[in-house]
Amino acid sequence: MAAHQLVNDPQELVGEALEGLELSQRGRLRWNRDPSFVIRADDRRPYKVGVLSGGGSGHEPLHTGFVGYGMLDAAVPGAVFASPTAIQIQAATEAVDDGRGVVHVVKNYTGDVLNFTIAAEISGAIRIETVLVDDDLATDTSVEGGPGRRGTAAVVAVEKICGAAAERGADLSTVAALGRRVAGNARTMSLALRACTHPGQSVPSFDLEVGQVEFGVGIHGERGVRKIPVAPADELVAALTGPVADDLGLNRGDAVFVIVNGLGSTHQLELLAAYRQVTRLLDARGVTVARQLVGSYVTALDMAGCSVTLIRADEELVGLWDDPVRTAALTW
Amino acid sequence: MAAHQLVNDPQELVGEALEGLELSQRGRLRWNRDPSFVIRADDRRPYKVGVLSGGGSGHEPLHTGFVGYGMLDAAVPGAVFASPTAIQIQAATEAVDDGRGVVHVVKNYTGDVLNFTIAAEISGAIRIETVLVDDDLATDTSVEGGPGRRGTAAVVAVEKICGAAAERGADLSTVAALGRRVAGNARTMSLALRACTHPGQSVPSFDLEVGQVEFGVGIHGERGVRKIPVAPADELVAALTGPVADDLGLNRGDAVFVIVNGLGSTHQLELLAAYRQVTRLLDARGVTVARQLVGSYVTALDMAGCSVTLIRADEELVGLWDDPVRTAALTW
Amino acid sequence: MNDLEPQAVLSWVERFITRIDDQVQELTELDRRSGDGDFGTNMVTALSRAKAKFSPAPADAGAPFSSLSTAFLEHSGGTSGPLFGMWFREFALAGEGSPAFSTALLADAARNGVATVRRLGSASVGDRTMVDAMAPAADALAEAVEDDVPAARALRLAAEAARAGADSTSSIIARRGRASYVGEAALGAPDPGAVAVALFFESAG
Amino acid sequence: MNDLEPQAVLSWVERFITRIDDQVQELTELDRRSGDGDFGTNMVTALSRAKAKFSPAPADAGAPFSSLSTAFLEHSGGTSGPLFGMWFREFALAGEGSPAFSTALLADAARNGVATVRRLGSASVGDRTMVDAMAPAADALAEAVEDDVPAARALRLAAEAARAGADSTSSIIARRGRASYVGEAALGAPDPGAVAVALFFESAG
Ligand SMILES: Nc1ncnc2c1ncn2[C@@H]1O[C@H](COP(=O)(O)OP(=O)(O)O)[C@@H](O)[C@H]1O
Ligand SMILES: Nc1ncnc2c1ncn2[C@@H]1O[C@H](COP(=O)(O)OP(=O)(O)O)[C@@H](O)[C@H]1O
Ligand SMILES: [Mg+2]
Ligand SMILES: [Mg+2]
Ligand SMILES: [Mg+2]
Ligand SMILES: [Mg+2]
Repeated sequence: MAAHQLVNDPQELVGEALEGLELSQRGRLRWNRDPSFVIRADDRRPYKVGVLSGGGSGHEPLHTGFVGYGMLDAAVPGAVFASPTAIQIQAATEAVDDGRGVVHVVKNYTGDVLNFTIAAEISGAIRIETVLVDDDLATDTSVEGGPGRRGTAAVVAVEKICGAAAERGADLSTVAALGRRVAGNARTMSLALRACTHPGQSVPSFDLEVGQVEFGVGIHGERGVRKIPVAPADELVAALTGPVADDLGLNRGDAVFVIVNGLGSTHQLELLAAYRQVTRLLDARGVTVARQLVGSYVTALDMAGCSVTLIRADEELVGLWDDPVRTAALTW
Repeated sequence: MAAHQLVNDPQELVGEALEGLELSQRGRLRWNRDPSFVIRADDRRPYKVGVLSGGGSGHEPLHTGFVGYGMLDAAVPGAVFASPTAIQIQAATEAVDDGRGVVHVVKNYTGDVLNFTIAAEISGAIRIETVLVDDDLATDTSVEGGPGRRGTAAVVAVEKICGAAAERGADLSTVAALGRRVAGNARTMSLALRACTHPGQSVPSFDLEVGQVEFGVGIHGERGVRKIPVAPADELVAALTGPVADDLGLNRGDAVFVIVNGLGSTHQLELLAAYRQVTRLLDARGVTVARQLVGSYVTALDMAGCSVTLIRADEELVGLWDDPVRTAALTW
Repeated sequence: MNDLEPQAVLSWVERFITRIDDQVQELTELDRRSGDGDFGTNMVTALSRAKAKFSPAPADAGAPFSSLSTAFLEHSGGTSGPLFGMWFREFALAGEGSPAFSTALLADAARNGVATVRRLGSASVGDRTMVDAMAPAADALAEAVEDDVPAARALRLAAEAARAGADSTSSIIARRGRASYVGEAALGAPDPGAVAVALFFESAG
Repeated sequence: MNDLEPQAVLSWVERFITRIDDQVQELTELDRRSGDGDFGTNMVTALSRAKAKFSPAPADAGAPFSSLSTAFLEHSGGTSGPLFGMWFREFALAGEGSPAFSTALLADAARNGVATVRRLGSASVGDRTMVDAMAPAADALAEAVEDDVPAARALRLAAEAARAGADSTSSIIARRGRASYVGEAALGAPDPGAVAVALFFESAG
């Protein structure tokens, strides 16, 4: 039996959680069992562009927790850390299409890209635009023909902005263009203080020696790009924020959205203290915070650690960010 | 340096987090630094009953995350797992009093009770009603003159209901009576799958052998009432839910509020799957779920584990539950 | 006229499933050498689902492939699942509405199939993937159309070409897929995806 | 007339702070035997804050106690902090607006003080707490009022009573506070809170 986990058969965990989600969001969400996807059950404005996302499970509240008014119309969950299938995505796409087309928000992973691409191809008459989210600076290796940067926490902002635009009645290409603007102006860097443990396993996905931090991790329990010594939080947060701000080429007077994201078991106290440090670092660069999210939005099971995401903000995007949203995990 | 933690000086963690909270909730919350309390900075309806709570830190989002429209007017944070001082509570009480009096929502711990009592005594002319929350069935030892049951996750419901009633304009004794009705009809049972680690420490607050679950824990990293063998989640959830339902004397046709609460690092997938099992167990008893919360609302730092809270619901309480709320951690 | 009628197509696909079932260990072992060892399971899971979907009296020549395609797309275990799903989809589309597969229809299917897989996987011949068996098989079928070879014999030529292509992967250092992580360590054994493609064509007759 | 004027009260309180500072190790050790070992630190932290608050020219006899009370209530480390805060608050209230502490005012303060602590802590005499020193001191002061004893001498009588009460806790098995968890293990050493109360009265002269 697995350590420190509340699981039955690990294979059943995702299905049981989706059942629990539906039960806990009665009247707001519906779980389509086969093929599996989660879809809005509220009074959805008719004839709007559909906004759909999905990916492996284990990142909750992403994506299912963001289904609702002003954000996603449906989310397609795969098994833990595994892409959903093309048939799931196709079925969800059909379910949310009103004839104005559907935006696919896809985190850049080979499996996700493959299955979303196939789903788009086999969805025939439905007009689909894909927004690829690839914010993870740790994977910015510029290898010719390589898989490119991974998609991580910035996906929340992409979903929020696309959802708001679709809710306002924007057309397919406008919604997609806004999503791409967010994704293209987003960079993230993450670190792990303890690896995650897969459901049913009793040991973490990797070992970290005492006094070591895994720098540049993704959200699937894989190792990062290098180990660095444990340091006071403010130093670690600076090590995340600096490269992100540099890569975006932020200048005095620029404004950003900030996401300080917990990877699973890092406490809200720590995330809030980390956010304070991010604001100080940005202050020192003359960069202002337009809006922010501080919490565990894109998790890697129970990994301890956090990520810092910066996204170049402009007036239009801030307006869309401020539009109302009503989902299980994000409401204003 | 502490393992898997993002901390600077552990003594500074709470203050840094409060600074981060204020920064991340600009225009909604204000952190009064000395004496320390967090207070609504939005346009608060004048001449309403004040609703105030507080307690040790390390339980976030409780209580600071529940300050805002429809819930708390202010929250008073102590050091990690330590009561706030009477002076802090008195200052916050004065800050939220409009002349219609203030309800103190107090979790039943010796230090909290002592300091809230003293604060009430030294607050002179302000009318104060105290609602004691003592839902933890694990401590229901009926020892004559003992400290009584601990207060745990039910406090969220008490704060929500009192906040809604106060927002509606109810008077002091009505708001307090509603809070007492919720608290009196609430029971909770909790289990830990891994102990929590105090800020700056490198080892958990207690050891759990592989294959053991600590049953009947509180929210301060203390051991529970007994160890039980690890079992499939559905069995563990049944072991929590059964005694709670029995103690409340729930009968066929009764309705309850359900809170499935994560203690820190238990993943939302697990909590949702646990909630599904709670609904099954209640179904089998003919008890209906009126409303529910599934998430990490009252944490014990990074403890792995969860609690199940049931609260007898009635039409009036459901109406108040449904009233709008806008706080950092709860919004609808 | 010895074009493949729906019933014959169904038998072909059923023989393919049996061959894969028989060789699941070997395929898994191949993926263990060059990948993560789940190829055999991924195949068998999809194929067992396909079996449940077959109509005993297929409506057209493409119908059995349609069930096969959907089963792979529904399962999607690993990279091979969606790629095989889209490959077989081209066979389903080629046979859609037709009473039988001619050599020309088979050549269309194989050409479109390998094009789709190459596009989706961004893999070329020589990258040590299933494409290394799919491409020569498609070429063989295209030649068979030129030479007016009947369908059954054309498929035997395709099988020989696919097998040769699969064998050739034993001496390729991978540039795509998981095998690219292990480099030279995979040398000496063929790519499991390519072997599965050879088994598919070999099951035709 | 040898009532205690504000300056004398301030000196008393300052001597008390010095005594506690000197004995922090012993008090900590006592709390280690029967509690969690933080009593000494809790006291010193509150008292060092009090020092910063003292006005060199207190406005009335109660003023130094008011600073003391606020320091304890602001700090609240552990159970003793708020209880001492409320105890000293009664001394502050008794002396409020008065030019000096008479025996009667001291007796009022001590009576109200112990009543407040008993109410807040739900502790009775014999429970092995600070109350075991506070109560006999209050009784001694009440008797001193009856006997028309002047303030300075009344405080010496109170100190003797408090010390005797503190000593008596050595043979009590605790029923309140953390010491109740350790039971007999604490026997043979006095309760640190009670000792601090004795030190307070002993610092008067
Ligand atoms: N980019 C690609 N294009 C075409 N085929 C590929 C590609 N990557 C892998 N493959 C094929 O997939 C096979 C492995 O499939 P499988 O084990 O199911 O996937 P995974 O590598 O995700 O575990 C390989 O043997 C190879 O033939
Ligand atoms: N219920 C009570 N009523 C009165 N005094 C108490 C009570 N509980 C504890 N005390 C006093 O508090 C002292 C311990 O104080 P301290 O070490 O600061 O608190 P804690 O036990 O919370 O660590 C004890 O020596 C005792 O005199
Ligand atoms: Mg594989
Ligand atoms: Mg695989
Ligand atoms: Mg102590
Ligand atoms: Mg203590």
